[in-house]
Amino acid sequence: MLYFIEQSLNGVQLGMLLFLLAAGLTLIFGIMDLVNLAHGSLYMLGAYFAATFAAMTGSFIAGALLALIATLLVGMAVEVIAMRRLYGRDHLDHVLGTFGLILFFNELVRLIWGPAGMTLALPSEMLTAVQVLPGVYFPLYRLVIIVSTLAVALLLYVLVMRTRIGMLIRAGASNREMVGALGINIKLLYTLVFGLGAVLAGFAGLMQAPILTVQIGMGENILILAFVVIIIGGIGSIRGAFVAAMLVGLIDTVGRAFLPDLMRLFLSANAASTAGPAFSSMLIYMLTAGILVFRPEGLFPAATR
Amino acid sequence: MRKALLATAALLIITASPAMPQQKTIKIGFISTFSGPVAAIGNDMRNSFELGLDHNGRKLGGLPVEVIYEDDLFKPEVGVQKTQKLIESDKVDFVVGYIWSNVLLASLKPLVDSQTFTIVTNAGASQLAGELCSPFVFSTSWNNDQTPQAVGLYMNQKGVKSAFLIGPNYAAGKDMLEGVAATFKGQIVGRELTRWPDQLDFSAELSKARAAKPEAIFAFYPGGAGIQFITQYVQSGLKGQIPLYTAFTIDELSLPRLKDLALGIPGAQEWVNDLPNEANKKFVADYKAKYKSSPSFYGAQTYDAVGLIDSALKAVNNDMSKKEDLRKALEKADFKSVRGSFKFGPNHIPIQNFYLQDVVKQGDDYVLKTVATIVENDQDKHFQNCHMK
Amino acid sequence: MSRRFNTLNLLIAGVIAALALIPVYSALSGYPFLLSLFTRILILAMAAVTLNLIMGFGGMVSFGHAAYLGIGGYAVGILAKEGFNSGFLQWPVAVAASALFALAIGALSLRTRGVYFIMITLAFTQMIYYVAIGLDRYGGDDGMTIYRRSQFGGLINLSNRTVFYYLCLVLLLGTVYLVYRIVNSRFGLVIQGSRSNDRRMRAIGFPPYRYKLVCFVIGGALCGLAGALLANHTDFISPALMHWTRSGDLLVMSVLGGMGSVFGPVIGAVALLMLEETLSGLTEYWQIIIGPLFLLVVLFARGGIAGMLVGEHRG
Amino acid sequence: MSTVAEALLAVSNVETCYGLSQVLFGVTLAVVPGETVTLMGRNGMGKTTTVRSVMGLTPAMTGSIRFDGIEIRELPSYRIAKLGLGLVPEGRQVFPNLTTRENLVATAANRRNVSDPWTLDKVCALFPRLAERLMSMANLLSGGEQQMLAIGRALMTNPRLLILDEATEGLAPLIRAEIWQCLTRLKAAGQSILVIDKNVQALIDFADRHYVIERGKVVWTGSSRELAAVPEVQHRYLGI
Repeated sequence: MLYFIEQSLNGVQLGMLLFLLAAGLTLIFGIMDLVNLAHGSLYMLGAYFAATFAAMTGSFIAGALLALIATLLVGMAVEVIAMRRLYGRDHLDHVLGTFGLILFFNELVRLIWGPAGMTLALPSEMLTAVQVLPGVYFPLYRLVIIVSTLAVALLLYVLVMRTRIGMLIRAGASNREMVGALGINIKLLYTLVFGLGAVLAGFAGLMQAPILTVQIGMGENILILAFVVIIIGGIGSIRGAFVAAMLVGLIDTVGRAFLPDLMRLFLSANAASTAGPAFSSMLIYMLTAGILVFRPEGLFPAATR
Repeated sequence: MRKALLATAALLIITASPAMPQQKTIKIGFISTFSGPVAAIGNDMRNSFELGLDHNGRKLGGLPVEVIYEDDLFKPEVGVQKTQKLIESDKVDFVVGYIWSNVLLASLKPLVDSQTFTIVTNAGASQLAGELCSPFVFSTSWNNDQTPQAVGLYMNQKGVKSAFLIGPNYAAGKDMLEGVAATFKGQIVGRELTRWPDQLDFSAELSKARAAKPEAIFAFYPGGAGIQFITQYVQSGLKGQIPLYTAFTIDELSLPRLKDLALGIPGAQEWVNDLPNEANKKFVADYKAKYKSSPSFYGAQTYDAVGLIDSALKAVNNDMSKKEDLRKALEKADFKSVRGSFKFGPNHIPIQNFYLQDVVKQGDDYVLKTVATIVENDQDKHFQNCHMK
Repeated sequence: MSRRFNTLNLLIAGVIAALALIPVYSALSGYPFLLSLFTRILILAMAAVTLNLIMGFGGMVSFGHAAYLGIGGYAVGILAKEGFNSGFLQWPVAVAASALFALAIGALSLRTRGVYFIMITLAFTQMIYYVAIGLDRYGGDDGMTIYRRSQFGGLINLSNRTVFYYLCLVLLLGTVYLVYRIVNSRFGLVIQGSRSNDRRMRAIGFPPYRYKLVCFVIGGALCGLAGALLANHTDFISPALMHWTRSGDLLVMSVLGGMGSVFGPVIGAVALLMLEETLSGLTEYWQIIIGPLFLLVVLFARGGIAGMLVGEHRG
Repeated sequence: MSTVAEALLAVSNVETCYGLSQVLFGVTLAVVPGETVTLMGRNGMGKTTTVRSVMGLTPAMTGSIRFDGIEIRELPSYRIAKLGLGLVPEGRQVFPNLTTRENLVATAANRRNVSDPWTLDKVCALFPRLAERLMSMANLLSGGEQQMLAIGRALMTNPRLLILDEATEGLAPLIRAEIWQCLTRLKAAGQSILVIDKNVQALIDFADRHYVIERGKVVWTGSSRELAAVPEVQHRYLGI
């Protein structure tokens, strides 16, 4: 039983990471109706910036903060240079345009940081496990990820629901022209929203950096999962993204932990270890297909459109 | 009208690249991984190969050498594409390299079909030692399960009663876990294969290992993945509770980044930097002088490939067309290996000793030391199913 | 009107002539790699043409068309591993399996609209991608070598590179002609009609869902054949055949070539893959150029290369 | 016709097209500070297009639009609004996914720090029905309430010129009367207003001057008294 709790905590941690990515994606998609495949590249850049600045300043926290600022600037630059011309175009153009950006960013990172990839060393005090419950050990750093992501989720909720910027963002989503006619520079607002999306992706990247190596193309696999999350959750709905992220995180991790044992009953050890993780990944896509068939607009279809 | 002719003409120009000039050099195609978390391995192999050529006056069999390095990006489908390019487009005389068993297996057909002499300097796929052995393919490394078998023997010597095995889910990973299971006398309480190469988060597997309460854990994770595994092994607090045994995970490349995390984790290897023979002393000393870091077994195996090719070319005085004589010369392998004595089995896989290595802290840097010889003149157990006797 | 069509038809004739001459040219220049490069271009062009049938004419943006390349390839690979090397069995199975998969996911996906359709096709392809990774017997993530190409009982010897090249060329032109006939048939007109105005089509009595599904299945099945060819060409299959970035490449070829014309994607495939080959020869960082190029194509070359030549752009 | 110089808003022979079809063929009108002016005409004559051109939503091709002496024809709509033009658009267009209070507060501003700016309380005083509905989502409000909200939202930007496009369109007579009453109070407070509407009688009692537009051109202009004296103009151009 304790083992199940430990695995569910791992699932929650993956869910948190997915939420960070999905929140950025669904915010940008909900507001600007823009499919941004390059969101994974911003995740990668966040990790690279954090690794570089942490090495420079010698402190994890300073590295993280500088990384967030750098990712914000890159995000806004990308919006002004490339994304702004894509508004109003159909989604195929978005997919292709941002697909090109992925190739560009991967190669740019290789040019600047070289092919080998980097590591982001954790401060030594993080290198311990915490006894969350009697007999249940959980790495301290992963708790930090869960807690900090919850904080970000709260911050995001307050920003969108309680502040004027949040009101303008939601208003812009439903009637962009009218917000302009009331004296708000909607173009600038969109740049800020895109920058916010980039920061969320960068934050997810730098939080994940110490657990995975920072390498080119690290954003692409997780990007597909993030898209799955916003589709299940309902595009444009941050609440939906949170629920769906938890769902996907738990299914993937618990699936990866228990399916191989389950399959070992009727498959050889090796075959089970191969089929197990593959099947748990498939589970997520079956879930997606299943939900879309019955709820073509996701669980919490955004009310705005 | 004008635009259409222009487009067709452009099409033909692109394809009109010049025909290959035939000048007398030895062309070597080198396939390894130079990107991602395992790039350090590829770079170590390239450095050692270049060092070997320097020691040989940039010549093989007396002829100038041209080396074409290709990055397999860690993926079998890219490896096979680059292999085909080296054979058909660059028309190389030898292909050297291959870190990963899955990339090697994918590239075997084009290599054997084109009868290109290949020196595998790391990948030890069991199929290469067994049914897929070929007169044109030689290995200067080992077969995947020889090293873990040595670790299994060592765990028996230490009186370990039960073990939990963890490894990456690709050809070498499965071979490694098979290897330990073959020689380990105790009970295997768990066996986990993780998704390779993208899964570097082992929290689920480590929790499962803790739950199984084994007396020891065996793990195999090469390159950057090894650093991740050991970091997370320490992070989860398992280090004090359950001892860890490894193969190909702690080496001169990962040690500088693992530092004291690696202390007290033994491993087995067919080459360690302090082997007492002349060739090895020169290799290690010159490598440190030139590259300011110490070589790993990946490098040592690649350095030997230079000596092997040079000795064979001299025996047939560079006549690449005499394939049969070149094969016999390569099989004789009369060159000074950094491992001391070096001889091939009938399936072109080396027969060699395996040593126990441990991490020792000298001053403020960490070094791998030979502690004991686990097994001598060990031969892989697949050579019977190879058609070459 | 005639001047513009003349340009595009001339380019098509020029491209076909050039493709026909490649083996001769490659033999003369002693540069065999060229033959295998262009064989791959022909096969991927065929896949792009089948995608264009679904996307360019059917209006269904499938972000998972590489699934059929994978299914076709694995059909050949699995049958070869189990000892069935006859092409007469492998290729029909490849086409049938792709058609079945297309029917299954098409029936479900066509219930969604717009970006949800793009995402659900992506999700289904990721699903079959992980199935391939899970197939431990057929190499799982490491892929599997095919030791004997499809045998056609002495009729066609696929191991002969030139014969295989011309077979691919014939099949490509056959596919283009088939798609051309479909698009201009009554069925094709209904498909194009429902692309622009779904409601209007329903109003005059055509069930667009069923027409679109049939079109989706035809596209998938034909692409399965391209998958079988690809497996024979590379003598190796791996889940990477259907990685989502492969689907992205097919999308680019279709749009770059020009979705408005049946032959457009062939031009797109030749242009993209030639560009990749020459650029990667010049610099290791060639993707820094190709990436932004996709963006520029999307922003400015509305009709793709074919569109520009026909002057659709200037129209 | 007041001289153009001290006019708050001066539109002179403006032409606007939607794509290839031209709608305005040289519209000229002016509003003097503190004055209430109407723009009347049958449907499709270019009333809303004139408003959209003034607000920069559908930029005019030629002609000049000056506000407080500044040429605004080429400016983006947010810069025009910032100068002090408050738009109550046709169809109200409140933000459905925001609460009533959020609709009012989101775009509120006091750019010219007017001494006694519009506040939430002042708007609620003007429109008591809004006071009870502050917390409910805007899409749950009735047509009349949404109209009041749209007017309140524009007022919260403290505009120098309030533009109302079909402000009483489709409302019940009782609600319509309430709206006119509020507008009259605004006029009394010195707010300059440009009203686009159809019920001529209400406009005659309420506004100072009128423009009548026919097929994209101003065909008649004059004071309320003069308009009352020319029923044939009302009949021919306004279909009464």
